Amino acid sequence: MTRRTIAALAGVLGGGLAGILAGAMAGGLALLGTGAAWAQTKSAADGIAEYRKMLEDGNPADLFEARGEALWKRARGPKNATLERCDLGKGPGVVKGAFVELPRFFADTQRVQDLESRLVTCMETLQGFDGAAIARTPFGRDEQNNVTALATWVAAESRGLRFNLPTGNAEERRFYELGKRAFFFRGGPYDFSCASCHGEEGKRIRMQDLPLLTKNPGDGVGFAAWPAYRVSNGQMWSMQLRLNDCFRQQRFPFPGFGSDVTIALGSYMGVNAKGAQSIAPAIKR
Amino acid sequence: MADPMRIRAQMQGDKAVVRVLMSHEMETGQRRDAAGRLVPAWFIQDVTVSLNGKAVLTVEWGPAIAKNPFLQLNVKGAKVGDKITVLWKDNKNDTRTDEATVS
Amino acid sequence: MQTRREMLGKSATVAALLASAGMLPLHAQAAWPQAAFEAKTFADVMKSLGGNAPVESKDVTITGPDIAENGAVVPVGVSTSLPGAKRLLLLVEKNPSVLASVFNVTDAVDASFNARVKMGQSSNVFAVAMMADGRVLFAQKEIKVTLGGCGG
Amino acid sequence: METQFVTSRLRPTLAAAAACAVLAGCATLPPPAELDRQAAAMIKASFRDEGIAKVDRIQQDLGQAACSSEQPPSDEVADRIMQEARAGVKWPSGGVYLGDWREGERLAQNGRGMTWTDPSTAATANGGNCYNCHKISEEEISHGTLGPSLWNYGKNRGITGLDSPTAQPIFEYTWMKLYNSKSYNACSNMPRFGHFGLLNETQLRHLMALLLDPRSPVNR
Repeated sequence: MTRRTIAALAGVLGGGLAGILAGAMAGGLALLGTGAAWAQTKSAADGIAEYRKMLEDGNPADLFEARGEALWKRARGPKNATLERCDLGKGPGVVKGAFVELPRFFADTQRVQDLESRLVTCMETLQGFDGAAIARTPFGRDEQNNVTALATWVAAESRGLRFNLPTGNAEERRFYELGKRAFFFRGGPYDFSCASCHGEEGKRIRMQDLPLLTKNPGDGVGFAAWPAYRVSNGQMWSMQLRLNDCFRQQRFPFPGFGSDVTIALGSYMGVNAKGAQSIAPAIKR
Repeated sequence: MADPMRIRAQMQGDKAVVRVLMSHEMETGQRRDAAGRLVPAWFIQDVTVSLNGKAVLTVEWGPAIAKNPFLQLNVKGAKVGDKITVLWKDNKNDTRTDEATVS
Repeated sequence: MQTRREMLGKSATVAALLASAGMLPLHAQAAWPQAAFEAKTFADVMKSLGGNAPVESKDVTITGPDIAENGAVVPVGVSTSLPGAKRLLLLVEKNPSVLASVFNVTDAVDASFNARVKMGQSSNVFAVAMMADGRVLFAQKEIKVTLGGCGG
Repeated sequence: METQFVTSRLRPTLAAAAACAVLAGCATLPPPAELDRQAAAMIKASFRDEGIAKVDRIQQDLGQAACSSEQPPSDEVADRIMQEARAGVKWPSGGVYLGDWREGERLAQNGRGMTWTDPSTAATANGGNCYNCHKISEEEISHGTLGPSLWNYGKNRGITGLDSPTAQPIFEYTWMKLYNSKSYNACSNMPRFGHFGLLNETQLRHLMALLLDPRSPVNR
C-alpha cells in the first residue's frame, strides 16, 4: 500500500469504525492503492467477485422478507385489516408473479403504479392509512420502512420468474414513452441523465459495473435485482429508494415518493427488462 | 421487540449446517449522527445455539460484528426433525430467541 | 423445512422451554469478557483471556476474501482440524479494538465458524485457536478494503 | 383535509390521459411532440427542493435540452453549443495553467459535491469526481471507465517539461475541456466544471497539473 493511501485512510478513519460510514459518504476516497499493473486489476476484480459470492449465502434481505410477510398478514391500521386482499395486478391476494409485471395500469386508481406505490394504495384503501403521509415519510422510517419490507417480500415471491410487464393498456405504453424521455433527460449542475451512466454497455463507475438499461441487461441485473440489501449502509433498498439515490448522485432535486417520473422510469426499465430473470431481493455493495 | 431471526438448519452428512441471520443495528458507539452526537453502542454480546434444548455453542461478540449479523456453524449428531434454538442478548439486555427444525 | 410462519410463531414459547431446561442461567453465568473486547492488540487480548503467547500454525485456518468491496461487512471464518480447541477467536489487527468474536467450542459442534466483521481499513485478520492444553495457535490473512462506489 | 395519496397524484398534466383511459376511446399514443410536452410537465411536477438541490436544476439550458434523447442534435445546433461554450471560457489569470498535482490527485479522488446531502454549493466543498469515470494514476485501480483513460495524458502529448514548445496549445485545450467540456463535444458526458462554478480556478489548475505536470504520477 502506498504512503498516500495510508494517509487517506488515516483521514477517513479518524473516528475509528465510525469511519466506515463516513468513508462511504466521502466516496471518492479509494482505500485501495497497490503497486500497479494490469494483472493486479484483474485479480482485484476476481477478489471482489469472490467477496460478493461469499455474501450471497446469508443475505440479510431475508430478515426484511420475513418482516414483510408478517406485515402482509397482520391486521393493522385504522381499519385493523390485513393486506391479504390487496390487488397487485393479478387479482386480490395474488402475490406470486405480481412483481415481474409491475409497474402496470390499475383500473381502480386509473393510473400506472409500481410495486411500492401500489402497496401504499392498498395500505390506504384496505387498512385506512394516510397514503400521502406515508409518501412524505423519509425512507427507512415508520410506515415507509414497512413498505420496503412488504416490497421485499412481494419481490421474493417472484424470485426466479422472468419480467413480463403488460403493455396492452394505452397508459402503460404512454408511461413507457414518458419514462424513456425521463431516462435521457439531462439536467442539474453535472449535466447528467440516467443514460450518462446506463446508456452504454460494459462501463463502470469506480469499481461498480453499470448495467445498460435501454435493453434487457441480463438475468438478475439492473431492474431484476431490486429490492436489494445494501451492504455499505446495512439498509434495504426498494426500487423507489434506488431511483431516489440515483437522482441524488445525478445532482437532481428530490423526486417525490411514487412520483410519476419514478413510475415512468420503472415502466421503461421494466419493459426493457422483458425476459430477465428476477433475483430480487439481491445483495449489493 | 426485535425482529425474528432467520435460521436455516440443513443436514449435510451427519452434521446440521446452521446458518443464522439476526436483525440488529450493531452500533459501535463511535459513529456520529447527522447532528454530530455520538450514537451509543448497541450490539449483540452473547449468542447461544442449542440442539433440542441443550447448549452446543456460546459466542461472545464485540461491536466489530457487522450489522444484521450472520453466524454459521456445524452441529454434530443432529438429525432431521431436531430443534435448533438460537438466543441472543445485547448490551441493553434485550434478548431474542427463535427456533428452527433441522431438515 | 419448516415454513417461516411456523418458525416465527414458536419463539415466544421457546424462551420458557429454555428456562425450564436450565439453559438461560447457564448463558447468564458466562460474563461477557469486556476487557478482551476493549484490548487494542492481539497480545493484550491474550493477556485478558489468560492465553499463552500465540504461535502461527498450519492447523488453524482463516477464510475470507482477498478484497472486501466494503469494510462494513467482511465475511470471515475460523476453523481448526486439531482436537481440543476450547475457544476460537476472530481478530482484526487494525480495528480500534481488535477482538471481534469469541466462539466457545463444545464437543457437539465442529471447531469451524463463519461470521461477518467490520473493518475500518485494510488489515491482517487473525483466526486464533485456544487449546485445552494451553497452546494458542493462529493463522492470519490480509484483507484489503476498498470503496467501490462513486460516492458523493 | 389531506388529499388522498391515490388522487393527489393525478397531476393536471395527466388528467387528459386519465380521462382517455376512462373513456377507453384512445388506444393509440399521443404524437411524439405531445409526449415530449407531457414528459417535461411530468418531470417538472415530480421533483421538489431538498437542501441545496433546488428545482431550478431541472430547467434545461440549450446544451442539456439538445442532448436529451437518443438522437444527437443537428450539426447546426451542436456547432452553436460548442461555440457558445468556447466563448464563455474564462482563462486562468496571469496565464498560469498548472497548480500542484498532489492537490489535483486529492480532488480527482474526491467524489463529493452538489447533492442534496451536501451542505454547500461552494466550489471549495466539491471534489472533481474524476476517478468515477477515468483511469488517471496507474496506482488507483478503483476507477471508472465511462471516460477515456487519462494515464500518461501529458506524456502522450509530448510534454516533457513545463516549457516544452508543444505545451501551450495542449494547456489551452485541456483548460477548455475542464472548464466547459462542451467546447469540443456538444453532448459530452463530462460536467462543465468551470462553466457551472463546480471547481474554482485554483482547483482547475491542480487538476491541470495532475494531467500535465511531468512530475505527476500520471506522467511517470
